[in-house]
Amino acid sequence: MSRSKTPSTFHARVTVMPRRAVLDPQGRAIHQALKRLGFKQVEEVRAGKSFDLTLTAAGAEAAAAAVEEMCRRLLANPVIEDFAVELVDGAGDGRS
Amino acid sequence: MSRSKTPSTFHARVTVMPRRAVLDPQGRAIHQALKRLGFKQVEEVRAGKSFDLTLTAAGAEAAAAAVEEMCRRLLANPVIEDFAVELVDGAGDGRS
Amino acid sequence: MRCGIVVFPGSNCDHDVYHVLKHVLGQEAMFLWHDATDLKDCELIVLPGGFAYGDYLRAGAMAARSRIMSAVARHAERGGLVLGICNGFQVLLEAGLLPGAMRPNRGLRFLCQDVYLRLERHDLPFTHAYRDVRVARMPIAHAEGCYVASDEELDRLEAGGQVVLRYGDAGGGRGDDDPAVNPNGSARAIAGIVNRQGNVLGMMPHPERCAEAVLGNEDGLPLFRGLTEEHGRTAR
Amino acid sequence: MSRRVASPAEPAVDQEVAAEHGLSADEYERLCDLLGRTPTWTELGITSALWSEHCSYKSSKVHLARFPTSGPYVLQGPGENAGVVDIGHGWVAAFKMESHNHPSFIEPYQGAATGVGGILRDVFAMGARPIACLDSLRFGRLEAPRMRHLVDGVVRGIGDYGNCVGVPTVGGETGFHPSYDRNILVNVFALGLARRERLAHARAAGAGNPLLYVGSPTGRDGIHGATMASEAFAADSEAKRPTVQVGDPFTEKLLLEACLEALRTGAVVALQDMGAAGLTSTAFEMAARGGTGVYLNLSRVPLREPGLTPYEIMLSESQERMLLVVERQRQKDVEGIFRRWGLEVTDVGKVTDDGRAEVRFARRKVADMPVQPLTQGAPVLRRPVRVPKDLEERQRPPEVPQPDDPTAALAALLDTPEMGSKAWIWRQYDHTVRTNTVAGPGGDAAVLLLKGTPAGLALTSDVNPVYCWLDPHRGGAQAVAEAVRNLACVGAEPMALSDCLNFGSPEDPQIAWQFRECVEGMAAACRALEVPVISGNVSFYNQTDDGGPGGPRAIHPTPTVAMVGLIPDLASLPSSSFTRAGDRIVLLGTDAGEFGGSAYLRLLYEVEQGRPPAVDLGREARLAELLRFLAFEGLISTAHDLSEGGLAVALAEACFGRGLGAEVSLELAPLNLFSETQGRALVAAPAAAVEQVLEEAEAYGVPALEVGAVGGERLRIRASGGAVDAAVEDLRRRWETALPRWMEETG
Ligand SMILES: Nc1ncnc2c1ncn2[C@@H]1O[C@H](COP(=O)(O)OP(=O)(O)O)[C@@H](O)[C@H]1O
Ligand SMILES: [Mg+2]
Repeated sequence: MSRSKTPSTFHARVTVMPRRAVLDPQGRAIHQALKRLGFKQVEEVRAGKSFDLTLTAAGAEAAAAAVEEMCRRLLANPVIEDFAVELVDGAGDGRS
Repeated sequence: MSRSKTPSTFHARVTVMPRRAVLDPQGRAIHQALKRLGFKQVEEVRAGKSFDLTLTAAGAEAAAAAVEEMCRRLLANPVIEDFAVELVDGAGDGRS
Repeated sequence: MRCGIVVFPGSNCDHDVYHVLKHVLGQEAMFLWHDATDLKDCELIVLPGGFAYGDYLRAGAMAARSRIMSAVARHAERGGLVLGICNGFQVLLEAGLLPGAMRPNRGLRFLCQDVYLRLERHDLPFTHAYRDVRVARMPIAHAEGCYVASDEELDRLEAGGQVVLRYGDAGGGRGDDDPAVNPNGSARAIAGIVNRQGNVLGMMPHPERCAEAVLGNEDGLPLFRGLTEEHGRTAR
Repeated sequence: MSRRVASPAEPAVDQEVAAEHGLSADEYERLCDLLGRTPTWTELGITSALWSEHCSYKSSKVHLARFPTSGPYVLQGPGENAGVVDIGHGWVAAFKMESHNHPSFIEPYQGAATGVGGILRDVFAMGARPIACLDSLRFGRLEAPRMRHLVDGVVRGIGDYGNCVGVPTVGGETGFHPSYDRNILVNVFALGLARRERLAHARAAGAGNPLLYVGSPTGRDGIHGATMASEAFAADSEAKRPTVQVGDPFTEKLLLEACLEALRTGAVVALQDMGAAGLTSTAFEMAARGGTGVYLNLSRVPLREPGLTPYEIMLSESQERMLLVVERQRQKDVEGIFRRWGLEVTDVGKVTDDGRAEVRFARRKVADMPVQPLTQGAPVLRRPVRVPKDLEERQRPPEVPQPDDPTAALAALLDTPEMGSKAWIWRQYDHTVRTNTVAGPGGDAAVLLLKGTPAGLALTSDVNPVYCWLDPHRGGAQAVAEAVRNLACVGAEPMALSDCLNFGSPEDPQIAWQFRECVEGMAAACRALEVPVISGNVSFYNQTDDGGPGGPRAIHPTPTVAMVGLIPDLASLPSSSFTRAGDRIVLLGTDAGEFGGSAYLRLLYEVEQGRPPAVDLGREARLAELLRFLAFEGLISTAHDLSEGGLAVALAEACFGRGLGAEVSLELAPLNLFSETQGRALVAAPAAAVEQVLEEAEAYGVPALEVGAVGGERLRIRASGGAVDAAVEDLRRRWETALPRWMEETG
């Protein structure tokens, strides 16, 4: 009730990674492939997912909280994955 | 020849995203699913991949350059994808 | 004809292609290991279906960078015949031997079903044996078969007659937006393309799975027969 | 006598700790006697795994002994990684079915995927190249919490794994019932082919021969829950938590090719997958079968993460790992093959001749146990049984309402996910890879080509859990009889079966009774229909205590039967759908108006009551023989058995394949179109052959009646006092969309 900010647009990047102890066959295969290509300096590769979300929220905190909730409910599988949420500058589109 | 730094360990995070112009059925499906779960505030979702690499390099710049080369040669498909490389603090493991 | 079938780690239609070439058509068929540098004088190189390297990064991505692919590229450049089926097509795209890329099917699920194909050209070694057949029925079995390329690229392909196979309906009509006709959502319903010189074909459907009467469908047989016959004609 | 040399970091063992590991006081005492001392922590872990229900079959053994296990085709009965039949032409087929129920409920995608991985390894451990899978799935109501997520994940998991390895999933079954709301069932079957002389075994032999560990490194995957219960490990909980098993079908494919290639060298003495209870059961079982011993050096085992204890290494269930015994002189050759396929291979021990399993880690002996007493000597329990309190209530004859409108009743039945087409599922499975699939999913039985021969293999999986719940003896017999019937519809003679017996807790006497009755019903049918059981699996404890008043809720008894048959010649294979307008339709068998447990009562009136249809094994045998004869002689173009939903549903299904209608009339009440009396099938034959079909039926002692003809675009069934009359296309659309409507919701 006390909140009166007008909602604005936010960009969030979610990174979902297999948990440390969980087997990551993708990462392993990619590591091998990089080595075959001559990138011997690589010691480990973990492979995960990345999502860019555009959403409206009352403020940055609310946006981050909402995206974390989305991760818990859908974007990440808590049994085998960890996630991280990062709010990207509201104006930009957060991609290179 | 002139480089004499001892190589050290770096952590890099690579994010690979479908190009704007490219169809992203997965992002769309996730967007729909989020809306069904009640997250009506989401306006767009793009789905991509994320890789965490551990590698040794002579320095941060060399590490970043090597990872960018890996992206060009294997990790991203330039016809449909863009990539971004981010060096994560050398000491930490860069994950939440 | 000497036919080489490339075996990548994770190829799983290699034996099926071998069976058709060797036992159905009586050709000289052999397997070529992914890290070989030499194609053993094979005139036809087949990149078979399957999940090379598990398709773990993108379908075909890691296989496209394996050692044998430089030899395959040289073979193609010299005008040698190359056929990529399903995963093999994905490998050809990733290797840059054919333009464009593959994305996940429009429904985001693996699809194993029969499709109808419009044969858009009959003057290639791959298709001449179809003679006046305009529509063929073949199975598909893939998760990433949605062909994409830029509009300019697509126009170039069409203009150059490089679109060889297109998903269509049973009567040969088009229905590019209809999931029942174009199940993976390919741009312009493209199911198979050839390079400009006409000697490298990539296709998503599996002709080797419908090349024997006992399996209830022989629509794939003319493709292999044409390749081996064509050779017979030109070599003599 | 060896000194007791547990690592000082390991907790001491006493009876209380043993109890936390699930060992009874008796079992603990027995273990101490066998060792002549207190077991070490690692030894306790090993024992609790070997004597667990899953590995020892302690509650089921006495009952399973009733199955016939030999027959003219059987080369290898239960006891190896998979059973084997001789199919002639120099070929043998190895097959087995396994459950992955609990893991699939926790993590549906990985649980189902690793289920496929495990069963494929069981098959290629026999030296057989896997050529087909079946999956038998039981889900709860689609509206139950998480259920669509579970369905989606399980189907994707099975698909992605099998598709990647390149083994077609050619059939299966899918059911939905509230008894599985909290305990879904994922049963996966695999069959492989080998040349007869190349069959492999899992018997460790030849003292001094090295043990090679191949495949993925070991992590803390799926380690015995017992670790968690222990005080000692509570402190650093998160890091040491066992993790969900993740499947790696790519590594599996390499392992498959490398193992088959290694076997061709003749230098492999034995091999086995590291499945349930991991290295423990593999090492002990291989030594037990060979009458030898093993020496294991756990410090050599490749690890995925540092710091695993010997206990964890022995019990890890990390996937895509195999253990090989190879001839010492040819170790290098075999290792070379695995390396060429890009796989790690490590020498982790050797075969010994002292009948003991000696396990070392970091120069310390952590276990030293006699092999035979631990494997063969697992306790055998005779669990008390009791007839369920409410059995009489369950079996009370139900009231069976007449259908107001038979057409509407049929349409409503076909419109349920239970009766509707399962194509949404099997389209996600590659069922044509390997180019052997003559008839894939969608018919009565899948049919596979045996390349280079005129013969074919037929596969089916069947069980009706509602029948089993209402009358487990009948239900068990019915599952076997239906499988035989499904095979007969494609002209196949059954060679053997594998099963997956899914039940609640055997400690509940009412469930132990269900189990015994089901097994006896199956065994009776197996004997009468001459189908031996050559492999299988028991899955108990499929129940959940949600604190409700009735105690834990168990699943319906679900003894899944996967049966394999031989078709001598594929030249005259009948289809399960109508293929030609003008063909005459003949109904084989007679109706007795049986509705107990029927789809009609259950799906239209929510009544699950009464005795299920009787199973007359003599009649089933005659019907199957007749069907095989008709198929072999090429007299029929269509054969489809009558099962759930009765004649009306069978006719509708036969119309759907090619959209051909049928015109049928019978002297039956419309209600009886939905009766599920067993021992029936419908066939279609060209008009010219009908006389002969009827004569042959009479000769085989099977009642037969010509009831109509194939043709048109409508299904018309005229019964006494009512009729079904509907456009095939309308029925087909409902049947086809019933399941996808639930699964592909949008907006
Ligand atoms: N989970 C599944 N996987 C593969 N095929 C399936 C699955 N569920 C059902 N099917 C296929 O659908 C068809 C119908 O199944 P079902 O109704 O159980 O047949 P029936 O009553 O003849 O035993 C069968 O051909 C079966 O193989
Ligand atoms: Mg049937």
